[in-house]
Amino acid sequence: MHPENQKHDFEPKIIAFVCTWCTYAGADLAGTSRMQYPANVRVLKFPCTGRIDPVFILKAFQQGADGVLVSGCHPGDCHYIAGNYHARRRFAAFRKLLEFIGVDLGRLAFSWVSAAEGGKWVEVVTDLTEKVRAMGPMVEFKALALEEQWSGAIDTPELQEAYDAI
Amino acid sequence: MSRIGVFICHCGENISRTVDVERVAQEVGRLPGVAFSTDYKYMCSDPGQTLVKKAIQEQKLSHVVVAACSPRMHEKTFRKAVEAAGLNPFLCEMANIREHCSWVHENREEATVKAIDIVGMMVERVKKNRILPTITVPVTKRALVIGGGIAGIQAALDIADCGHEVILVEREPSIGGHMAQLSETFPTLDCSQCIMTPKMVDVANHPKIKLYTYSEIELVEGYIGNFQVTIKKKARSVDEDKCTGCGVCMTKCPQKKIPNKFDQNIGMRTAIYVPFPQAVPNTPVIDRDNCTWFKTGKCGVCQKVCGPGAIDFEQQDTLIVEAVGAIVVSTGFDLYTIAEKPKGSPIKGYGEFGHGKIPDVIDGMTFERLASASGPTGGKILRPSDGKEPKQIVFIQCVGSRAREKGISYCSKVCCMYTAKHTMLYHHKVHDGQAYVFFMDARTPGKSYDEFWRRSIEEEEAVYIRGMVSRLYQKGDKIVVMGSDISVGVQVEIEADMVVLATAIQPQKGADALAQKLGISYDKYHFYSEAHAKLRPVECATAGIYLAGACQGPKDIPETVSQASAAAAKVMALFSRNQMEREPIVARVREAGCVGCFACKKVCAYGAVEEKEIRDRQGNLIKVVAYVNPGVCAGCGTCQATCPSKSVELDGYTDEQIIAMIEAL
Amino acid sequence: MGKPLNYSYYPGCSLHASASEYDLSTRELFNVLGIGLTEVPDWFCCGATPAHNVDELLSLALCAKNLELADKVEGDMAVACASCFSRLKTAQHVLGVSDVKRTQVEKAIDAPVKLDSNVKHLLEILAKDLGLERLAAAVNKPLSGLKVACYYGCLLTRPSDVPNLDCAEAPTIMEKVIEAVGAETVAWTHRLECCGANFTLSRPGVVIQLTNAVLESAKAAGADCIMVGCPLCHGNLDIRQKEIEGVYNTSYGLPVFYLTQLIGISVGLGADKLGLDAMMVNPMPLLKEKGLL
Amino acid sequence: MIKKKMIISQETMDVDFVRKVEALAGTSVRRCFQCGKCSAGCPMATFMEHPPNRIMRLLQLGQWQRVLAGRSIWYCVSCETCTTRCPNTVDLASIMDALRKLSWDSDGASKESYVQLANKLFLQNIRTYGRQYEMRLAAVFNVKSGQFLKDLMLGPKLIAKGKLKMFHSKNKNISEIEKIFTRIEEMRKKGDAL
Repeated sequence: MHPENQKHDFEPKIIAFVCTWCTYAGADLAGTSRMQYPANVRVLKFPCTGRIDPVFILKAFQQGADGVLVSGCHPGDCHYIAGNYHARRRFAAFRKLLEFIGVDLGRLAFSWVSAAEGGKWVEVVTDLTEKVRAMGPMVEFKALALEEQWSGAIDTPELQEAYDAI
Repeated sequence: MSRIGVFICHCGENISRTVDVERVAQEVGRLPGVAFSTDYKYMCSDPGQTLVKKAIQEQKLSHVVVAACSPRMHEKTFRKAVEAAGLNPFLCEMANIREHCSWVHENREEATVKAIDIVGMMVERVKKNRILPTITVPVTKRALVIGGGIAGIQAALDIADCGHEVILVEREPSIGGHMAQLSETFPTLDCSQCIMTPKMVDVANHPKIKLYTYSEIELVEGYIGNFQVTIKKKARSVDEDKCTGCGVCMTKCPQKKIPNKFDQNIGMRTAIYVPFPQAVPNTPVIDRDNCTWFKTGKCGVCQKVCGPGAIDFEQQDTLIVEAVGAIVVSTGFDLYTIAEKPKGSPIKGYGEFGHGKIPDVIDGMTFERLASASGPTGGKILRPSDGKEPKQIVFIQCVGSRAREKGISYCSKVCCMYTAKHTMLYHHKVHDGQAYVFFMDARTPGKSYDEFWRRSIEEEEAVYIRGMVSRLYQKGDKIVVMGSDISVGVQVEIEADMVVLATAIQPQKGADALAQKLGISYDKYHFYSEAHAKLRPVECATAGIYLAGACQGPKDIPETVSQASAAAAKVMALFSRNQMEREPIVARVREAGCVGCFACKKVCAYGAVEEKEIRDRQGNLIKVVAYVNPGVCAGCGTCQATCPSKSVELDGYTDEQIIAMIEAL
Repeated sequence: MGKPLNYSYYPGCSLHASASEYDLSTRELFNVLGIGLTEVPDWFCCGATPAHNVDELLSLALCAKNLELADKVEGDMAVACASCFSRLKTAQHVLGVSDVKRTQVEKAIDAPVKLDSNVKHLLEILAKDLGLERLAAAVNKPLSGLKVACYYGCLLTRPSDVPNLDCAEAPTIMEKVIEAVGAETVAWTHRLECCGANFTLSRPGVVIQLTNAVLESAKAAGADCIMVGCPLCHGNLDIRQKEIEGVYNTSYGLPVFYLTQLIGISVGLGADKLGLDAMMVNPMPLLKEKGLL
Repeated sequence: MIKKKMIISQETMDVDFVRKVEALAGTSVRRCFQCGKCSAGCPMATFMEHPPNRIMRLLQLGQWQRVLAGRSIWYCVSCETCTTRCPNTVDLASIMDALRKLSWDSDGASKESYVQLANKLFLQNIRTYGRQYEMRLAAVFNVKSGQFLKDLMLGPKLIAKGKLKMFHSKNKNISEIEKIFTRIEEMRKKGDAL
């Protein structure tokens, strides 16, 4: 059976941050080649992975994304010479941080997909979607957001004490 | 409050087949800020564009979102239309619901929901778009051509004939490229040298062409209209101004047994050499790896015999910077080799054909040198192993090409024709010999091409065998060819005297490294990518850089020449203007927030970030901040993601815009 | 000296019968070289060619079962027979790429499939794990003057991405190993051509024709003997040699050694420890002539 | 030999059969572009009525009856030369395995009998003994194939050399082999495996 036609209980929300020169073009190629992949992904286009601020990833998780994909040109192929190298370094550090705050790193994928790799785009998107589907919804940040709302008031003596001490 | 207009395209049925476009228009129409929303069969058509323009005027729209194909396809089209209606073009965005939605999903419900999301994202984004003024830059009317084969020569001559200066850079000591190596050319069998060398001389004599041979591109900076190119001129060890090209040095050089690459290593040359007699320039080069002087410090015969005193052992590599407005890349091809490949290379050699260790198994280019009147055998077909004339010769097509097992799946396009030519040349030269060709199918589209192939069979008596060869091995002084004839359905064995392999055409070695210097993209084989396969076949996606010849994909001579002239025409169109507009996607610094840490400067690959002093009225220095030169900035945005105080912003991709999109989900 | 080498040893069915000299010489040689071999307890037949020929699932299940059994013994898996080696490697390859087949096999053997163990042919152990230098150091009777035709046959190297022993079209591992113990090797055309393998039972006529071509090529190249790493190749080249000579009215007289027998001679093992008497083409005259026994 | 005309239509091209072959072999049939390199290097091609490339062609056309009726698939010796050299990375050796299996299942589709008999006996031996019992294999094969005198002279020599064992010891864990066989049979009965 075609994976598209299968019904699932949980449809994860996947956000993809891609560069315009390689991965966006690769995703276009998947389209012109009429390849098929799960409809869960929403693509945001950037000039270069170098432009992608880790804050965007946090923001995406906060907005209810269950998985985030960051994809750009292969190392050495950056349209802007070296943007993807800077991105790679930045995200290597960022992953550690995410791990530290307790986000399952399986929800965050990095890949290199060139303009010629429509098939790889399909593979990467399908893999991440299925992986995240198996992991279930992302609850960590949603809970945090909720907590954020009601903890606005200082309603315990301990908190008041801590607040005064600052 | 913004008044956004949303235009949903059916793209014939390409989108509407899987996406319920009417529902998308309805739902998006309800979003805050959307004043108008509609769908239409072909939004990019003239009536479609008119619809957009009319809506902008009648509905007093402030922003536009067109939901259709990829922005890579039609963003320019719609931004132009929006501009014509009086809006700033950067207030128009495209939502890609074709390549990223209707074409990749089958389920109508899912695709429609996704399309609504995509359009919704773009609606939120466009609200935050700002008016961006176009940036104009001056155009330097000089062109750089990289690679001096027939493609580069043609492009250089065309541009120069139009009155513009051209800088032609060639890696080898002479221009001419592979075409200079060929014996005769299909389908007319005219001699390659006879048609090639006059053009080479034209290049040398053209007042508008500056020729750098034995030189390579070191660095490319800048952008369309304003490139700075650093060229490394390798030490020739011969002063080009003094040398008269008399050639005495070469006759006296004691090192005479160096395999000549131009002759596919079957002919020999001296250590001081020109690759072939008709070389342009006719100035020799000293091959320092093989020269006795450079190896031992003794000899110097060439220096002693050189009348004008042109030999200069002390010469160094020099770097030259040239300013150009456009670049034509014409670096050509290289031949696949059946030899074992180094570990890590995706391309495998042919162990079943002996990994290049059977001496009389040669490639097509080597056969060209054997057949060439100016080649190492004077045009006689002789075996490299023992110099005997082969009486049974086997040609094998598609070696490397169309072999995904070896790492190459494309067709090399020219082999069918040149092998047919080889059988003819062989038949003309060895009257009592027999040529056999193992092939899968003959690909001969082109004017007079199929007739040429048929002639090789019907008149020149080549025996074509439909089927591939499994293995070649040496048995005595014969080469056993284990093949099959699939038309008959039997195995075929031929004891051949010589085997010629039509090996695949690949991009030049180092094509990827050059592409990285130029900032142009290439495919997995390292062929350079054109901006659009059909409509922009000679332009790179990087503005101001054009492609000609086999560096973009396998091509024969007529096609290469056509593309070279086309690339030249593109360059001339660019040079017809004094100023040109460029996309205003550049970074800007918010000076109030900048603390002058210059992290942005460190990550900028273009050197676009400068230091700017801010002084008070008395002239006292307040602080030093970053400044982005909009002429140099390429718009990658790495600086913005790096800036710790969020004081630099990339126009068109601001944090505000991105966050708006994420929040729309 | 590096760390001690220890392997789980999978001899395969032939080594317990028609190729018993291969088994004997392997154990003796490895003993001399200080390489530990522990036989996989209660190993089963790998299914060989007949199983995968008509029932891939059975073939994969048998191999998976053996891999599971071998897992209980410490060390990588040492395999002597080229056919067993090929089957085990193929099973690892197929079960690694196909989830469907892996699930089926797990049901069939009622156990999880273990794919991480290293399956190694004896050649690999000698050439890479022990290393040619250490092998050469163990030699006390170099095979000088002995011209060996190394016969790879089919299954040691093919297809390219499965056994990963050496290049499928231009392998050198056998030559390197036997040159390390002092022998000469000959360049010949049929070292990778098929001998007919298990058709020896069902279609001996085919085997005679194919094996003859192999023997003819080795002889033409001036070889004194042939070296193999596969009991099936050995069976066809050695046991059927006399018959082939009769059919083609010729004489080859080429002794066919297992690699462990030849290397065994070079480290000073005697004929009785190498099972030389089990060979159908008598190697004694050749070995005496070369001063090796 | 009379060759029947091939009537090609969606009905006569059995796509399901081809899909089954592809599933078993884990390789694509359509990928073959008929270069004939497999046939050129096949050691057994001269014994086959359809050379390997033609087997692929017939499969592409869904004409499995023509493939299975012949002896070609049973003359494949699994040397893997075709798979190794195929420019399109078609695993033809595995396709041959799949075809033999499907022929085997359809019971006697091919006229070839010796190879099938040898295979059958070989597998029976594994089921009974856990390991191969060469003496019994050869003897039973000769009896069943009616070639009582085949390799008659060879047998005693081999026994003398210790190459044929008269007796064979069973594995201690022999029940496990039987379980593997029955589990596979059950899976097939339930349709969980091809």
